[in-house]
Amino acid sequence: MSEASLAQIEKDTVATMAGTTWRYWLALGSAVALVGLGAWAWSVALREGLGITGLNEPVMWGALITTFVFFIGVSHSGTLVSAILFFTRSPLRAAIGRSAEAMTVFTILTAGLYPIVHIGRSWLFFFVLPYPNQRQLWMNFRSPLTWDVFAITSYVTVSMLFLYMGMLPDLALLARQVQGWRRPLYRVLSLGFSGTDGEWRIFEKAYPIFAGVVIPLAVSVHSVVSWDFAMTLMPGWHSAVFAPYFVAGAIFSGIAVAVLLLAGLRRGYHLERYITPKHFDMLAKLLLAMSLVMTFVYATEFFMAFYRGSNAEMEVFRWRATGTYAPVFWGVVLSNSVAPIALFWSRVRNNLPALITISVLVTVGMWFERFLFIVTTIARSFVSQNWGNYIPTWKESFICLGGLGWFFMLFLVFIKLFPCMAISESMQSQHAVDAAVTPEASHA
Amino acid sequence: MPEELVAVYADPDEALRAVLSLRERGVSNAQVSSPAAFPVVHEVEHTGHSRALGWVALVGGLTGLACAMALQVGTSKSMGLVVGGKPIVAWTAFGVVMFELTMLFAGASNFLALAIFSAVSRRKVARSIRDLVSSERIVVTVPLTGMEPKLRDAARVVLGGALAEVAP
Amino acid sequence: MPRLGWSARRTGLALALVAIALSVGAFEARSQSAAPPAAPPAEVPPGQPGPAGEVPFNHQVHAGQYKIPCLECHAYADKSPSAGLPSGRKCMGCHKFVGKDKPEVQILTKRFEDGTPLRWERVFAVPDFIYFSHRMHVRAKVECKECHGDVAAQKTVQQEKPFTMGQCLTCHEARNASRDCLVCHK
Amino acid sequence: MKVSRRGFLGTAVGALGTGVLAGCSEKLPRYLVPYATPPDDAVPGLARHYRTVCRECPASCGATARVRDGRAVKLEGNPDFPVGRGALCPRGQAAIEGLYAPGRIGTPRAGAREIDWAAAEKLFAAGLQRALDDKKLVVVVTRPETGQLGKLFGTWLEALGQAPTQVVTFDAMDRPWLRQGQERAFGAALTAVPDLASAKLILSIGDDFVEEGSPVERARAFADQRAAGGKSIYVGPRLSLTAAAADQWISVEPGTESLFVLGLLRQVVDRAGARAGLEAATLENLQHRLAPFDVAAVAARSRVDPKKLQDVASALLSARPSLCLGPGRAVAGADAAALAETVQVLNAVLGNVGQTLRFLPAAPTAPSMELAELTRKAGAGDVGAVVLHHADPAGYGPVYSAFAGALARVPFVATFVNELDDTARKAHLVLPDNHFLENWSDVRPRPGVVGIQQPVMEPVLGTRAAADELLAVARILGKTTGLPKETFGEALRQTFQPKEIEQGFRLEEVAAVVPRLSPSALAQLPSVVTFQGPEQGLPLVIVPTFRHLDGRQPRSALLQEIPDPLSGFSWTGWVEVNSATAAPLGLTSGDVVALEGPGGRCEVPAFVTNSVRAGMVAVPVGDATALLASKGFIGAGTRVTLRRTGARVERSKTDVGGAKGAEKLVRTVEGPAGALPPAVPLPSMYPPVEHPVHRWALSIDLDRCNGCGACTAACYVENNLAIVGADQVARGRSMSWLPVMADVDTSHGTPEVSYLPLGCQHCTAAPCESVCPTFATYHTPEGLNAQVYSRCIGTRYCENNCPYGVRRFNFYDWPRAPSERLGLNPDVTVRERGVTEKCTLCSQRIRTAEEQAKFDKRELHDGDVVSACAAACPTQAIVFGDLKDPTSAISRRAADGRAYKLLEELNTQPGVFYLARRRRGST
Repeated sequence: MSEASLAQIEKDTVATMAGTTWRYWLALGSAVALVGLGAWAWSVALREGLGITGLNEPVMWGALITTFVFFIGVSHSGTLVSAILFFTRSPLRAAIGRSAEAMTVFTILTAGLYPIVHIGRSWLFFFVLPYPNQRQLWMNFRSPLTWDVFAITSYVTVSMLFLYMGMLPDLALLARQVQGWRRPLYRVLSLGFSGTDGEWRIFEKAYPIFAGVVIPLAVSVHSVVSWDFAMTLMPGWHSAVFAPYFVAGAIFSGIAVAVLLLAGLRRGYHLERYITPKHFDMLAKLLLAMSLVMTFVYATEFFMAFYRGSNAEMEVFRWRATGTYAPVFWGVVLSNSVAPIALFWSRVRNNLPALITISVLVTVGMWFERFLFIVTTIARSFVSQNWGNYIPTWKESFICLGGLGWFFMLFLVFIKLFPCMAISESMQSQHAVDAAVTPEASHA
Repeated sequence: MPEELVAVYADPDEALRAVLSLRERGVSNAQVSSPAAFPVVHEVEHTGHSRALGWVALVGGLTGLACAMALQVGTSKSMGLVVGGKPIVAWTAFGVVMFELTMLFAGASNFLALAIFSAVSRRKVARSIRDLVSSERIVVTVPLTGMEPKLRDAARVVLGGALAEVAP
Repeated sequence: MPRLGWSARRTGLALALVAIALSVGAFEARSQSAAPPAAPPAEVPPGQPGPAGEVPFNHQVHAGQYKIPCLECHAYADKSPSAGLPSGRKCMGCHKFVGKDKPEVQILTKRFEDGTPLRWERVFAVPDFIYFSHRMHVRAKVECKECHGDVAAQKTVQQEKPFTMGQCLTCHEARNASRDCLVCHK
Repeated sequence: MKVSRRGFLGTAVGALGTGVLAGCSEKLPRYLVPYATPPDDAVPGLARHYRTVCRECPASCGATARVRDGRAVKLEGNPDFPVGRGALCPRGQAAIEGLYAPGRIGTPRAGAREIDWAAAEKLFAAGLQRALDDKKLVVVVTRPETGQLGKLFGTWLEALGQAPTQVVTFDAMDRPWLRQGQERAFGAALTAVPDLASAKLILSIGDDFVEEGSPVERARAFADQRAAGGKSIYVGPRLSLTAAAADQWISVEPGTESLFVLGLLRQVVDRAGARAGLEAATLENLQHRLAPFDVAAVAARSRVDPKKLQDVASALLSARPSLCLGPGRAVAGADAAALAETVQVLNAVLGNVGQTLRFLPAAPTAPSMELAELTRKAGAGDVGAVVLHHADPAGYGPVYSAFAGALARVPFVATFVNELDDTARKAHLVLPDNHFLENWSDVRPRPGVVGIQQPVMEPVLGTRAAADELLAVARILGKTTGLPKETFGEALRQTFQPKEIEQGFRLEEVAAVVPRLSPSALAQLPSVVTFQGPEQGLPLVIVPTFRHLDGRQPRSALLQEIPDPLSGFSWTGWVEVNSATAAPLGLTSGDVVALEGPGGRCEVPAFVTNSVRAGMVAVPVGDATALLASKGFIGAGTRVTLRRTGARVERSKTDVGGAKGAEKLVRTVEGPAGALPPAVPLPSMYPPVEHPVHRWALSIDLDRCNGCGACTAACYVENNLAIVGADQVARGRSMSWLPVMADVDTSHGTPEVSYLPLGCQHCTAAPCESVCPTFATYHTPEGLNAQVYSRCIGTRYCENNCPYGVRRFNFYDWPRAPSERLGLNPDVTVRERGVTEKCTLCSQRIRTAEEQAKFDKRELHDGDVVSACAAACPTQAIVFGDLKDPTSAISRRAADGRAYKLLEELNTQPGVFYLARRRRGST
């Protein structure tokens, strides 16, 4: 990376926004197509009712909620990782922070759709928002779903600001570099930021504070989502381990997705110079660590079920491992606990294709892991006369895929409009590196 | 239009050296505009509200907390329905939203503070000069108005070759 | 799978969801029409003068000029949940003698002799999921006009106050009547 | 009282008007339609109640119809009427659904062509005229009509110049062998009135009296008998509802029941014959007849454990008075009469006659014609016209195919029906009769009891009363001698006092008789092998079901929707195969098998279970595919072969509580006096919830519940529950608010089945409430767990957090035919798609009662509010009431030692509590 001059950095980054290859259009096109598919499936659900899903009594939550939890999970690592790297003053942050934050924002924006899609009367979803009304009736603040509403809206707002804040210097820079319609856009968005020493002082003071706000928020949000389940009294849900378990799972899946996105960007925009094996190595280690945590959590769950000795709970876990969904369960174990072990070897960590394969496994694995614990519990709760089963329908899975398309669509549009790497930050760290190699440059 | 010296450097380190030597010669009011937070920006003496930022965030956070409490207690009492055998005002349950809003308001206020304070602080530098800044142009300005001649000369010498003409 | 009807309104709303999210306040008003039972008949939007049914019945004359008390014709309001409309026979009670020359009355007479009942346009409506008992409100000394407006002054009756939950609640609060949901929601 | 006062509008504007007055459809109608001339005492918006009689089966229980704005919306029992005593079985509950069924026809049909009534009458008259001209017979075939209508048929035939005896009573469910048995045993035609309640021990020889005969009455009496500490033994091949409710189920090899009974009788005669107070001759005759049936012989031939035989004998001898019933359909072989006689002899020897088994002189029945005779005559071409009245022999498969064939040779066949049945499809003239809720009639369920069936509303469709049509056609033919001048209804009404009509019945004094056992009893012993037919194949037993009786048409969609608690099947019949029998065939529950036998062939899903004896199969009569076979075989034992077809029928719910790791919902106590350990109140973080005025609650006595499902059906009708259809039920989307769960306990050898109606538990600390983000569900000050539909956005979070799994979700806007809308209960809204619903404890009934009490300026008394399920329950297992009222029936129950709450350890503090089932072990 040392050969990149400051100007080079700027040039390369701007390049990612300038040239639009057919590959980009293909990607965007397919993303939009997926969105269309999802939208159609949802319109059917709206016209006919949720009967088009595989849901039934007792399994009232299925693929849609799974997708919601999954995307919330993915969202987490982005902001979290970026903030943590910031506090550890890691030189790696400059290259990957931006896209990680963007990933966060867009995954939440995706996740946020699913509760609305999932409820029986989507057109009344605003009943859960706090607004003055003639009914004198607001929402129930004892309900974890209400907590969700607040947690997620706060988190998405703060994440957006975090992303935006970090982008201010770049916007200012771009506003002076680019021509055409973008120029006024960036000028307005940059809020007049122009890099005077005074602004830099304020910026460098404000940013840490913000990062400090983001981290606990990120942790809280997934804890809250976990409480959607932990606060019930259902066997297999009602458990104190859920909050940390969800946060860990969130970071786990988030990192996997981050790896995939970065690999994509690196390939697509020839950013090999900036997104280096060192980054992937770091992420791989993190992935491995999280995988170990998850494995531990799985083990804990089963142990607790056995240790607590509640009939219903033991049954849930017995069935999870041996019942209808046993193949899914063991598949999940394979992808989330076994596969990542390979990352102990640096040769695997530094072998991008291998890392990507594992990340894909983990991403898919985490979706099914959410699916498992949601479905197995309600399909197998206290009253055996009510035990049931659940298989998603095609339309249902289309809606889930639609979400994937929605996320990629937003992300692709973003990298077209905004720098996917922090320019000014890269320059700064680049300069720091140069200073380190030529000590006489910066004298006492 | 106050008279001032404007020097442009391609390399952050040169800018840094210039600023340092200016200071050696007693010229302490130099200002730097830079595309990134290079060390040089920390070397010019600085007066600003940056210290207030923390307090703003704190106050913001507390406001959020207060709003959350008011909202939850107020709305829960408005109809006063018993659910799950829990009390109408259930603080344990309200804790979550209180936390979320605290964080939200803290973050938001911090961001606003950033925007406003920077706007205030950047007034000292003319837009024409700020527009020069780019990855290869780090601008060092020394306002000359009200400066004794000795220092003016010193400044001229230091900035020497890097001096640029800025159209008023 | 059951036969299912397409509801343009709902789909419209659904597709507009994103826009809605931005203007919840505005959407809140729509919520009334979002829940089908709540929708008053499209033909008679609240606030519009109600059409007169088959016979252009004039409340101004009956209730205003001749001061006929409401309960005279809406005879069940004090003994049943539903107030009821005057039967053909009830109308004929007077119109056997009164205003026989008027064309409306002649229609009325004709229909009564055929034994086919008259059709009245609905002006006031509460949603299907709401239980409203006239007799309990009459018993609680709630004046008819408090909800139905000053009918005696209207040629053709029209809904002056909207029948919204807010209206009910404010009155229930003022009179310190129960605000338990199940009192009205069935 | 004039019928017209129940009319509310001309039928022309009827549909329009009713939509208005009910306001029950989602869309509010544009127009309001008042009466042209109001009935003198009808107040719109207030319910009226009319006493009448349920005609869904020959039992004829008393009924009370609730009528809102001119439309019957609910049918309940008549507490004063001796038959039924205030309860109604599922069929009775579903009667309302039949009244508004889309399948009903409103206009007469000539063949497939719809014609108006004038044309129909002309056609009818012509048909009869031709028969008379040709000097051919005119015959009436009717369902059992024990009242004046039955007589009218005779008079009508007489007026036509025919013999009044040309009336055939057709009842596929009739059990003639019981009458014949009595006659043989006592040498006189008698009507038996068993008094189950006061019997210390009931021995049922395959008699499913809970399902058949007079179900409501018997079920109630049986429950009372159990409650009083009485014991019961059921001898039969299958664990029927009756068997499940009994204390002991003895399953002997099909066909050897007679041996068992004879062996038993021998024991009893040997040990107590002398003290039985029989004439010497009679006793001697018995001893002589029974000589071959000593324990050893019987045991050897029937492979019954001799010990068991002796035990039952001792039990019978020690518990006096006892009561022996049967044989029922399940064990009724070729000569069921002989077996019935044996059972009666057993009763006589045990001294039950006059004690628990009272006899009345048989009701004087007008001389009539047998179906066989009609078949013969029709076949011979002597019959010119047949008038069927709610009789559908052709629909009963092979057994009656001969008659169906003969009927085809009759030149003119007219039939009175509500919906098209198989016979009607072949008839020349179909005349739509009024539904029994629209008709005048009277019934005599047994001597001394006259039920008055009065119309409770104007006909929904353009139907007319069958009797009036007969009169009309007689007038056209000018042959009216002896026939009433006015309508049949008018004539009938005049024979009763207004007071009697008000109360819905008249009682007449009938002296009971105490018959002596005839000296020549047991002249003909029951043969032992009752199953004729090819030796290969499995004995088939056809058993009646509470829901579908003999499966007669029209079958109620509602009753088909409700799954059978034990087998889990709905919308289809099934064949019960013992697991031992199923194993070699590789059958599992749900596999469709082809049943083939002399009676016919049909394909039904198999239910692999140990509630039916190995080496045989049982088909509950009833629905759809099973119908053909089952009806065909009624009463006639036969053998069938089983073959897998490869097809499958899925059931949504399959577990019956036996599953390992499942929480046990049904708790039991040992012995009549047993009690549960007292529940310890669990600690809570929160202060207890106060209920200032009332705390509505429900209690269900599992010792009384026999799983009949009347509560479920009543709930469907009262609360406008949607019928979602076979496919959706299989997907687990049934909307039932109060499904009856089965719980099979096999830990004591023979399976012990308990039934448990599981609805919303109305918890004080309800898990569903706190998780709802919109306050759509909350706890009312009166203790209800309320669901506010208009506030529900359908997150279904509540359903996930309900440990009892009782909340239902509207996956679609369930379709309803326009006529069905008329039957909706106006006090309950129709839930739209996307909304969660569940049991409301009939909050509409509470609201109405409270309003009435307030309006009348009085306190609410215990019994003012009764939930639909509690009102329906034949055995009074369900009691509804206010726990805040210490004197209320439910408060007394709450104090019972058997009271417990489901999943108590979760501390949800339910408002619904159960009384544990009593185990009495074996005799």
